[in-house]
Amino acid sequence: MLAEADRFRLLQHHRLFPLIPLAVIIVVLPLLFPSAYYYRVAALVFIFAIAALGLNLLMGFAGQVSLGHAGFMGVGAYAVAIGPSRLGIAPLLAFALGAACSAVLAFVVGRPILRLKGHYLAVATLGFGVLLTIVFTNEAKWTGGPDGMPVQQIIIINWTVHRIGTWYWILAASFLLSAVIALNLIDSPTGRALRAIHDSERAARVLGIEVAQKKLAVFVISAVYASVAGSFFALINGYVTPDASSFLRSIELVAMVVLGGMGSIVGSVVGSAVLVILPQALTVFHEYEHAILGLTLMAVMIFLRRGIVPSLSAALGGTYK
Amino acid sequence: MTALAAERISIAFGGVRALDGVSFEAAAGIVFSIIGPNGAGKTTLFNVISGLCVPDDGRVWLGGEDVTALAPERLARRGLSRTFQNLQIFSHLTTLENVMVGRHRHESTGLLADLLHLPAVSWQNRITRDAALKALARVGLAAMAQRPAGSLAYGDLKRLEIARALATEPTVLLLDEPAAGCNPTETKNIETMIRSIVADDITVVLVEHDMRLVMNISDRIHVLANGHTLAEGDAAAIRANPAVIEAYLGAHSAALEPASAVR
Amino acid sequence: MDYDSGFRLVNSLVSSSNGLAHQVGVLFDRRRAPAAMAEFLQFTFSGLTVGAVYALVAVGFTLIYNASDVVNFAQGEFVMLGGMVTVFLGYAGVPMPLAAAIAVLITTAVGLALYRLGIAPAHDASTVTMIIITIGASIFLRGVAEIIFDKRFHSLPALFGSDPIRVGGASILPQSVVVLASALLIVCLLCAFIDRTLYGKAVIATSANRMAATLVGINTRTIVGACFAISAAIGAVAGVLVTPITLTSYNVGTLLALKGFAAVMLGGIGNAMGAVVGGVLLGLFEAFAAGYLSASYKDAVAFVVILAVLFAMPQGLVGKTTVERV
Amino acid sequence: MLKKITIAAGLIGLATSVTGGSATAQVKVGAVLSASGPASFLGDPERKTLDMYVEDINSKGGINGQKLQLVVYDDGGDANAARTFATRLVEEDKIAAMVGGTTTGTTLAMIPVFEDAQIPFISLAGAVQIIEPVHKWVFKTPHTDRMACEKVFDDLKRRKLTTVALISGTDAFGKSMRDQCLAVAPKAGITIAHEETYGPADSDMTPQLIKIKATPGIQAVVCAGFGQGPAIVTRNYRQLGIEYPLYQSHGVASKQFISLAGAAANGVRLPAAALLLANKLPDSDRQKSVVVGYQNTFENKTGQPVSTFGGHAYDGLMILVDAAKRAGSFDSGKLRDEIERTKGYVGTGGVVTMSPSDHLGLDLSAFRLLEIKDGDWIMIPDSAS
Repeated sequence: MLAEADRFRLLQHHRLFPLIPLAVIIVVLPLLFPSAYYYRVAALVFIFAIAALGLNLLMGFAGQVSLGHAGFMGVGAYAVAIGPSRLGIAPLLAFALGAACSAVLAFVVGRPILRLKGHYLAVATLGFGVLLTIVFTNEAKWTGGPDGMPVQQIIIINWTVHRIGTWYWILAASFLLSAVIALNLIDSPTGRALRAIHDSERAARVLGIEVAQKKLAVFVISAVYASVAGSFFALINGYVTPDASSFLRSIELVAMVVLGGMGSIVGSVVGSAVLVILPQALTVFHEYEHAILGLTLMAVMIFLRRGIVPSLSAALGGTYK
Repeated sequence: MTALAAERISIAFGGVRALDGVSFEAAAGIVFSIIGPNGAGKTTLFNVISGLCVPDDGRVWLGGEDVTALAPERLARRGLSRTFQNLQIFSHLTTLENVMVGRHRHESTGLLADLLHLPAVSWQNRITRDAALKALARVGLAAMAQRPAGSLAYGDLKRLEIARALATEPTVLLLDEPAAGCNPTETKNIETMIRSIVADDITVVLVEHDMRLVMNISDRIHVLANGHTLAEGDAAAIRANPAVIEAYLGAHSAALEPASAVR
Repeated sequence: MDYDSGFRLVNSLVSSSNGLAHQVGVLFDRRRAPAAMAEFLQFTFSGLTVGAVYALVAVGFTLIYNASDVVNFAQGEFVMLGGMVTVFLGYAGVPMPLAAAIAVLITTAVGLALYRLGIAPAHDASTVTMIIITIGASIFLRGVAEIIFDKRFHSLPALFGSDPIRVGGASILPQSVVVLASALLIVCLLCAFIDRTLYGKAVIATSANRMAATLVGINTRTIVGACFAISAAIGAVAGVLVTPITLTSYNVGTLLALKGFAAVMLGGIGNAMGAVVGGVLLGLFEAFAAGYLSASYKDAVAFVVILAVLFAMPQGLVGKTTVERV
Repeated sequence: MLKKITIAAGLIGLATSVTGGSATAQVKVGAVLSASGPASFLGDPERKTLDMYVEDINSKGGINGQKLQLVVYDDGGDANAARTFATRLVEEDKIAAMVGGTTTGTTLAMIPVFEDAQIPFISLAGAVQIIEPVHKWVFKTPHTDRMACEKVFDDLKRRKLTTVALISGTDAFGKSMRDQCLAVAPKAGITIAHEETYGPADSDMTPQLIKIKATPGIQAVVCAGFGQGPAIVTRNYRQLGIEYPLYQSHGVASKQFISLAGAAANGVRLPAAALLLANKLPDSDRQKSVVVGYQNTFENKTGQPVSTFGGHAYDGLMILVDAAKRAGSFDSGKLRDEIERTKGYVGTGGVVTMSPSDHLGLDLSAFRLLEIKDGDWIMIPDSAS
């Protein structure tokens, strides 16, 4: 017979344990929301958290930097914009096609790009992201050019997903699902191999791990995460511009991962919450908001340099990831 | 039967010949040591054998098959494993997870199963964990299983690398200075461990500076100097070889004295 | 042939095909040869002009990277500060040379402060964390600039006027030559500083192995701090020199950092000459892409070339291969 | 973790309570502007203009006995941020009306929010898509780029220059104007014989310009762009010694262009609002007192030269205020109807007369054709009309 405390410890070691507090927060939060604006902010947090989760798998676990991940967000976003309006594809199908396109694109470019290391990998992914943004900006016939284009709403059997409250629940569920998949991956043979690659590629190789293949796999997975996030992003905005895939957006995603904590699944949602909510909170400071945003970013990274969640968790003596 | 053979291996880095026509044959189930002064090319030879470096010339044979320039991960799947002189520990993983990674080539779940955490994955995780725990127990680290590997003491890390390499179930194991930085007790433990590994029919190829260890356990010793083969023979023959003594005295004041390995 | 119809023919030809094939055709058409030659020259001049700007930004990246392994994304803001401080001191009636000198001094102080307050306290953080810190710094500096200065574009007078130097139908501004020469001069000074002075040796030692450098008595904090200060100064000088060509505003830094970083990586990080080569080549790629292919896709072409170069030479053009010891 | 979110939520609360604090008898006017980012030189004067005129209105006792409270958010030029702030204005700040939307992209992203909430939205962005097709609650003040093209083409035809080259920025402004110019060129009898583009942050356009120079038959060049691009195009144009006339667009909307382009700007022609001429307008001109008044106020308060972008914000605010006065309240429905009934409003951009089918209300006469001469504008008389 297990003692109560032991049972709790077992639960604590379950790979999905970190999601329990998150799920509770997600359910309780709407009770505190005074208006639709809060739903929208929360919805954006979930969207960026999905993208950050994927990037975290790549950066935090496999140790491969990408400064162009918003490019895949752009692919997902334009898929749900172009599919229904220009090609007559059902929005849900366009959503899936976007993810598939991102996966194929990641598979094709990943092979050569992932051979690079460190800052060279950074500049190659950056270049890839910039290329996509240029295409979205220039192919105006398809994308509406720099002004962007409207996105049709998703219709599921005569039911239009329109209200932001509905989106909140869809996105919360999608986020949790993404987190479950990420945690599944981490606690699997592939996940262990990826984390090993992060620490020593050589050691991983002499242990029989197909490093190139594993890196490519996680690159494709993270691209699909970003693409899904991009599709949601376009859908809740009802509009998409090339900004969705811009260099600054890529940097924002990286900042979310690092801020929350590389290698921490909960960190990704915390990082995205901070970077989505902070600009909203800083509007009080009017023209000083950018200076303060920059200072905050620096201060958090200097004092919690392993990221918010791992640093705070360590400070409190816990091992919460 | 020959477990591992090198045939006229040559490699140069930026004009410097690190290895020049080195050949050896290690019979199955023995301890084959490679010694030589610093810079003799020992680690480079290991890198060539384990596929991390591609030789300019020469061939590597593993169990009678030509494996020259095969990628390390392919070699690992054919039963060659190694440790590193400068530790290559997965420091963000726990001790147990480090060894579990060593089981990778025996794991069979697909990516999709991993993502969905199908029952096969739980099953696989359990099997891998059990095997890894066994490997840890063998090197005496079972108690450290849940500790982050980064927090282990140096001597423990050396043993962890051996456990991790053993977890791949190799036929040939390359140990790159396993006793470097170890105190006499730890060195003794490593000696015992190597003996037990060989007892399991695994061929051990050893690079080591600790001469007492080398002389005690080696079935055969190959001496390198400046990328050339200087001598090969059993411990007694090497100890008596004037060229070897000359090389060691010339290059290194530490000579063939035992326990000179703290570097 | 009647002139008018011929004219229309040429006209429609040109307007219908501004693609590569046509351009190449023009290149070999002897009657058009002088024009084609002039175009080629002009593309080269344009590439050199833009490339010189990138090169000057890229050189600033290199020194900080060498000393501390930090890719400083706030380098573009140093360039912005150099230009903007000079502009606003000029508005306040300060003579231009004095204004430029003060701007360089202020930016140097900012660079030193960035190291002392932002980088040094986080010295053991990971590379990506460092990148985020420098990005935070760049947002902060931009934010401060938008408060202190304004959000409009500004220019500075060119050193030797704006009368173009004409060569074979093409032309280049004297300022472009100034920028290019300055980039080369700064690289030479930098190399001399690194190779010839004790300080320089200390920089090399620090970058090779910080722990060992500390052990032999080098104050690595001072060294890295000095490198930040010098990089900032180089950035500020770049800002003063390129503003007459590129114009400046509080947010020019982002794009300069992006292109500068690309140029650095193209050349091979950590090598000052590589930075100049990378910068000039990047400028040339863009100009020739704009001229012979498509202006809309010139940045795309530039990045495709960078990707291709990196795939072929994973350490950049001038970068050295590092042998990792195991 | 939980604490983190609570703190964050608390921060939002704080933010809203500070910006949205409920003083007595105040009416909130919202503005989402690109006061930072690549379009900040549009958004910045817009913000300054709104700030100073709302203060001015309040110091004179407000509108209908109510004081205005301006709630401004900076979207940084990002459509997503604009949409979030629009939602915030509607849901949290409960604004009565909105003046803003600096760029076409941010405006188009915000339109559904205000359409759903049924709150009047006066945009300050250029493109014609904002008002075509007409959205019930959406208006705009700046001239469309189509009008700019028509104005330029009118002048070209008068000078019998019918074969032209077009160079445009790849940003939203340049792209939109390019499309409009290509669309109206055939009707205007203009042949666009060669086309080039440049990136919004490019610093050298000589490759594109030398290709234009090498194209036979070109009689004039039209440049569609805003920001520093047109200044660099103008400089490069002279650097290459291209002789035929250069036309810029209404994106070049402040004296700053002249100082950036320097002597190279001499002889450049462009369509622009009367605001740029201000003091040079004949006293008989209807707009004179308005534009001189705005120019003096803006330049005294900010110390910066006036730009037509700030003028668009002025017009937006004044159209709103006039409508509110006529409606006698800030009831959104009445406000909307009154904005649509705006008739003969004399603003900085021209004389505005709206209708249910025209939510802009400007015609070609709003544009003047200017030429730059010795560092100043001179007006080219409209001899054709």
